[in-house]
Amino acid sequence: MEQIARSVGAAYVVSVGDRQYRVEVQDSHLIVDGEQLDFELTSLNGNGLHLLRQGARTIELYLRTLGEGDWEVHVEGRALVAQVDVASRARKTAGAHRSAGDIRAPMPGLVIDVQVIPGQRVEEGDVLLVQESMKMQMLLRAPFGGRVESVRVEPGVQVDKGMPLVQLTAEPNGSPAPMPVSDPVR
Amino acid sequence: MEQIARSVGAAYVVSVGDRQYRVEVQDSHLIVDGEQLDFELTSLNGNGLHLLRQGARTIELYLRTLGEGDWEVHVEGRALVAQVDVASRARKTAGAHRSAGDIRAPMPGLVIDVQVIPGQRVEEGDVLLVQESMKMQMLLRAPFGGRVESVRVEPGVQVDKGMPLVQLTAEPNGSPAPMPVSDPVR
Amino acid sequence: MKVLVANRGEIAVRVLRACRDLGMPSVAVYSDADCDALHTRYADEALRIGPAPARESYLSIGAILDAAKRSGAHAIHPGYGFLSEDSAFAEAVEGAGMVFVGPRPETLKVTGNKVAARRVAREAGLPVLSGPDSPWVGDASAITGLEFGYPLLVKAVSGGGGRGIRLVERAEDLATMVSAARREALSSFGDDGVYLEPLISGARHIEVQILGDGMGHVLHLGERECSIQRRRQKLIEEAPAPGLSDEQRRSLTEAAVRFARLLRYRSLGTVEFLLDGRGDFHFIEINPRIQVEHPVTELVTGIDLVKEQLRLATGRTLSLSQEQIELRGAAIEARVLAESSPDPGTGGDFLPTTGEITYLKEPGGPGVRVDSALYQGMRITADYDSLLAKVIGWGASRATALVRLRRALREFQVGGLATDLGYLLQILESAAFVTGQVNTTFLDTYQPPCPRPTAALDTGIAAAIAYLTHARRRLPRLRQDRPSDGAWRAVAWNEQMVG
Amino acid sequence: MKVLVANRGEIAVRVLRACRDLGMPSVAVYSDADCDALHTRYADEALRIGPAPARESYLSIGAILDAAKRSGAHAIHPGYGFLSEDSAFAEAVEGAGMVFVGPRPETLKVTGNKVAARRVAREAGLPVLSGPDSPWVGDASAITGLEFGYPLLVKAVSGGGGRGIRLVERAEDLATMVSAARREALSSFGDDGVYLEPLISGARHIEVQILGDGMGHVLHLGERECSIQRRRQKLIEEAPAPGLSDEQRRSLTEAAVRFARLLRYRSLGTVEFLLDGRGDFHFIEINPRIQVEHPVTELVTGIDLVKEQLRLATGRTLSLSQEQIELRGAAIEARVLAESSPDPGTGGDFLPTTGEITYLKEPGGPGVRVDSALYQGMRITADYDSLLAKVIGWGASRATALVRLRRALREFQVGGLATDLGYLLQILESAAFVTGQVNTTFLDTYQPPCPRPTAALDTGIAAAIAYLTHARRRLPRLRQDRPSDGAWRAVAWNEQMVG
Repeated sequence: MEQIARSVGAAYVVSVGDRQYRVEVQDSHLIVDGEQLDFELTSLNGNGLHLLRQGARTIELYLRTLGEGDWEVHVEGRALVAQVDVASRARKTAGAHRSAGDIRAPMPGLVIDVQVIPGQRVEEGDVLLVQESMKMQMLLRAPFGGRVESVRVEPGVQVDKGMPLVQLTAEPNGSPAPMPVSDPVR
Repeated sequence: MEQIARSVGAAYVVSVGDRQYRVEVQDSHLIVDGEQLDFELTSLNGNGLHLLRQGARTIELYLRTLGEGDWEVHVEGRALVAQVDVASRARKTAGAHRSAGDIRAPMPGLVIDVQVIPGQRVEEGDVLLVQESMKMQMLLRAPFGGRVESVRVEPGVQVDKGMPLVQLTAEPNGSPAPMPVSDPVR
Repeated sequence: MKVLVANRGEIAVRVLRACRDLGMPSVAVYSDADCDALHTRYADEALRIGPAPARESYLSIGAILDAAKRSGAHAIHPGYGFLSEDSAFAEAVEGAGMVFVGPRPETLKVTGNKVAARRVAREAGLPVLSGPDSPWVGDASAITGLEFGYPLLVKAVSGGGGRGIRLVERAEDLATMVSAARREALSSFGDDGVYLEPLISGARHIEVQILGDGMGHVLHLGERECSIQRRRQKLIEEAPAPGLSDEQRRSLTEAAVRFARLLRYRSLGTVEFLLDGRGDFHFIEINPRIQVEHPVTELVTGIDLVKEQLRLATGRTLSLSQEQIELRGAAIEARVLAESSPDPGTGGDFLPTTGEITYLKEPGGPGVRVDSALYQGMRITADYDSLLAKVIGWGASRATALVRLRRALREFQVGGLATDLGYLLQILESAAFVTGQVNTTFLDTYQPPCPRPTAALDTGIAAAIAYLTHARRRLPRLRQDRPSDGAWRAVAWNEQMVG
Repeated sequence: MKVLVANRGEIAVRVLRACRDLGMPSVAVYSDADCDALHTRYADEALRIGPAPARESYLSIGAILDAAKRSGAHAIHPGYGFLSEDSAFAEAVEGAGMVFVGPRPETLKVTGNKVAARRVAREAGLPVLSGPDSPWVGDASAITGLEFGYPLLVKAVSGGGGRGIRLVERAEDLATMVSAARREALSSFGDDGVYLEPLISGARHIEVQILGDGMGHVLHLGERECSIQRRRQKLIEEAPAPGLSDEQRRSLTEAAVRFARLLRYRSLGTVEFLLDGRGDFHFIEINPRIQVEHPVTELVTGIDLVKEQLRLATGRTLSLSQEQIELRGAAIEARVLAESSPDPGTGGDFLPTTGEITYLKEPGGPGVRVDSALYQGMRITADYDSLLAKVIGWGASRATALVRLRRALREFQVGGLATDLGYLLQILESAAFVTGQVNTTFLDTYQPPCPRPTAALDTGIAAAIAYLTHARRRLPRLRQDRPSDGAWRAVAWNEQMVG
């Protein structure tokens, strides 16, 4: 506590839902978007449960770092992932590190069918592969028309969420979109 | 695991309830009282919950070190404190570190009344002081007749379990007993 | 009677709890993915039956029978899913001289074949949806002569649990959907037979819980409504079904009993119906096992359904008569799933999530029941289904059951992976659910309101995260300050962290 | 109606849950010892009322009224204990224009004075134990003219919750016990008045739950048995009382209603009786508040007693008639206390324990209710009473309620301090309890069997402790291996620890 009190202040940008907040930590004060906050935070155990006190309101907050500035937050029955960055650094926009044509696994699970081969042309909405997780099968569709550059998995492979599965290159008659489209098999 | 496997074996004496076991840890084997044990232990989280597997039996075991070789154990609705020591060292007998005449707090709480003064003679069973904890009052009685050497607390003082409260010296007509006698006020 | 539970997760724990209550010795089985699972500790014995894939463990008749023989079990309770509806399994269990806790194998042959079940239902005089009484073997491109048009459902003949079902809205999608249904059916049930059924849009899913002694005596334990479904999977269930007239309720339960009596049904079962917009019922299928949603019936009837199953399996007769079954109040169950919720903050889109449960606090208090197999430190993998826990609210009225369930879901804390808790709350707060005006396609078009917590709360969250990030950067030593056993001392940490 | 809950622990959470269910805004108050307590987060607002000692916080009328005014509360629910039976508090609350959720102040003047209550009971025609109808003011050495002999009880005139009571077996102990009772009464209730009562040995404690509208309408919600007591503190309670005849039950509940009607009783109350060996009842006292053991009545009647209190406090009439109150099944409650059990392994001797809850897993499943305010990381201090949680088992029969309660207590994991869980299980397994053959002095002579787990289990415990000790000595680096947030990764640790 002493150490915090004497430390040089720092500023952070935190994204919660679709809003951004600039938080300055100075001595033991917290200034959010220019206004000093009535704020007290207590860690109740080593497992992420915190109490946030603002005036007469005491809120149970589950907070856990996911690394790289991402935080898992559970509050009042709602779960979200918030991002924090040091204010001086520009926050990467979400998904910017994904190259436009990388179709990634939307969930962890097993690849049970691959319906394209390298070099093949696909239309927007064509099924690329079928993935299964927790007994649910999902079709992974092309987010735009183009050519299959490479296929990085084969049926029977276990994949993690976000793992690149297929690389697509947009072709003139299809416009590239940054996120793949997935839907449950109906 | 590697490190354990290569480590030199060691032997421990563990007291559980009123029984003592000699446990040798050699490579990855455990030998209890000369017999090798079918044994697997898994820590489920950082909070003391373990799984103990012996053959087809899987038992939930809560284990927490209390320091100085004492372990808190909860198993199948039963709670106990077990003691472990390296086999080469002799285990101190329970209570041996208490000098015979030290009357210690049997529970944490508040001293609400002191009924003796230094120099006073007391009979076995005389009330020395009254302690309150969790709204319950307890009389602390002399475990033997003798003379009050010193009184280390006064009313209104918060004490921890085991804290010395009164020092008694046994006198000829009373025989010293190592443990104080306490009973709920009726 | 020593009982082996051939299942995992919450239903295994549920059955093992009943064994404990009855003083019956119990045996759990587990795959490598479940070696630390709660059900393994909950049983008197636990035996490994194979690697993580269900086909090599929980779906392996050989592995399970072998475990049963090794442990000396007298009976096998199959739970739901896995082998619970498999007549070959039931036959193998009985062939090995053990009791199968469920219907007779010949009954399972009927119930497991949806087309055969429809024939029996017609015979018992139940209203059955139009459609052929035999599997559809045609090629998708050659479809002709359907008595009904689109939209229609492709359903697995051996299906169950909402799997192997596909909705076809246009003729040109039929081929894709048939092959998708066949593929899923083969992978889930080992049989790629399918049949077609008209889609009744706007229908409610109502089911009747029945209990038979195998000698023609059948009781019903009232009905449940399970219209809140996503991807044909039930998400929220309740008893009794709101808004039914006494006449509807009587004809429905009588139909279910008539059907089960014709089968000389043994053990517990559920007869499922659709209630269409005109108030007419249509038989869908019968589920010959304990259901995920059985607790709502237990709470309104006061009857322990698993105990009744085990009682009947020991050869006893029904312990109750129909007159003794009285309903009290209402109960609503919500399924807590390892699935992301549609929250703009998470970018969630109902996808399965995996992870380690780093913190857990299950709800309690009046009118709340929790059935789960969760524990802090548990790893949730993609190997099995996404059901984490069931929370059930009971109240003297439906309104009370509802507020208690909502309260309980708000109390439920699962750290380490995304769940559908927020989504469940949104549904339970929707005007349609509150007034009981829902049907099986409700969730297809339901747009949950964008959660808008107060700006003050989001400000607090932002401040908390900035503060912890700051503390981590300034106080790296904290990482070594934690004792190596027991909880991280809140005392020391609090002193450092209180702003 | 905005409700301030002037209490802490499980009962504060219980009342706050009812407020949530009813959609009533709520305010918690807390002492410094409770600044992180569960009840502070469970309310919409939480206000500090003083330092840890109850006299300066939960017993401070001024501090609580001030918090109520600051928060704009319309009503105050006092819970049990603390100020719940204090007529001066009720008067102050009403004087400040707020609603006191409980009986009228003038009723509390009668119920709070045990001697006055005895006079009213006699007037209502209830059988009352012999003894003077006014406080005993005599000097202990000058006692004469008692209508009864020893053993006798010294009881605080303003007592409650089992405190301020002393058993006197011999005349020569009277002086000590009177002064002990006076001291505890003064410290607990601010009044050192005592009276004497004959001890009925071998009696059962039976009490009747009543509910009145303040206008002379009084309902009863059946009886409870609370004979399992240690140091005059109830430990295990159940509803209904086993083995009562219909005639006994009727005369008992009628007496309770008659008594409450004479007082034009408002809100919830409990009329307590002793049932002696001859089957005769004797009035003891009336508790004008919610009881610790109220869940057993809630489970058998299906009625939410706190909700009824809050309903009546909003000025509504009773929502029920006596005919609508039906009992279903049986419920048994066990109090989980921060108290060492008499286990040779712990050297425990029923002394209060304190510590931090390093691990917590509360039980669940069918027929189990848990009311608690516990959380992992909570510090249990010596400031307040030792009640940690209540576990209640419900079943269609007493036998089922009992097996479920036992199962739940076995599932309950509290790490970090000793509790009475083992002792509770021993009592619940005793032949006397199982057959309902207990009385209020049962525990005075009950010798729990020495727990004798299988030698195999003790061997396993010994091996586990040796193994962990060994690992700690050889692998000091483990201490730094834990991530600084979230759980200690079981994965890494498991790899190192699996033998």
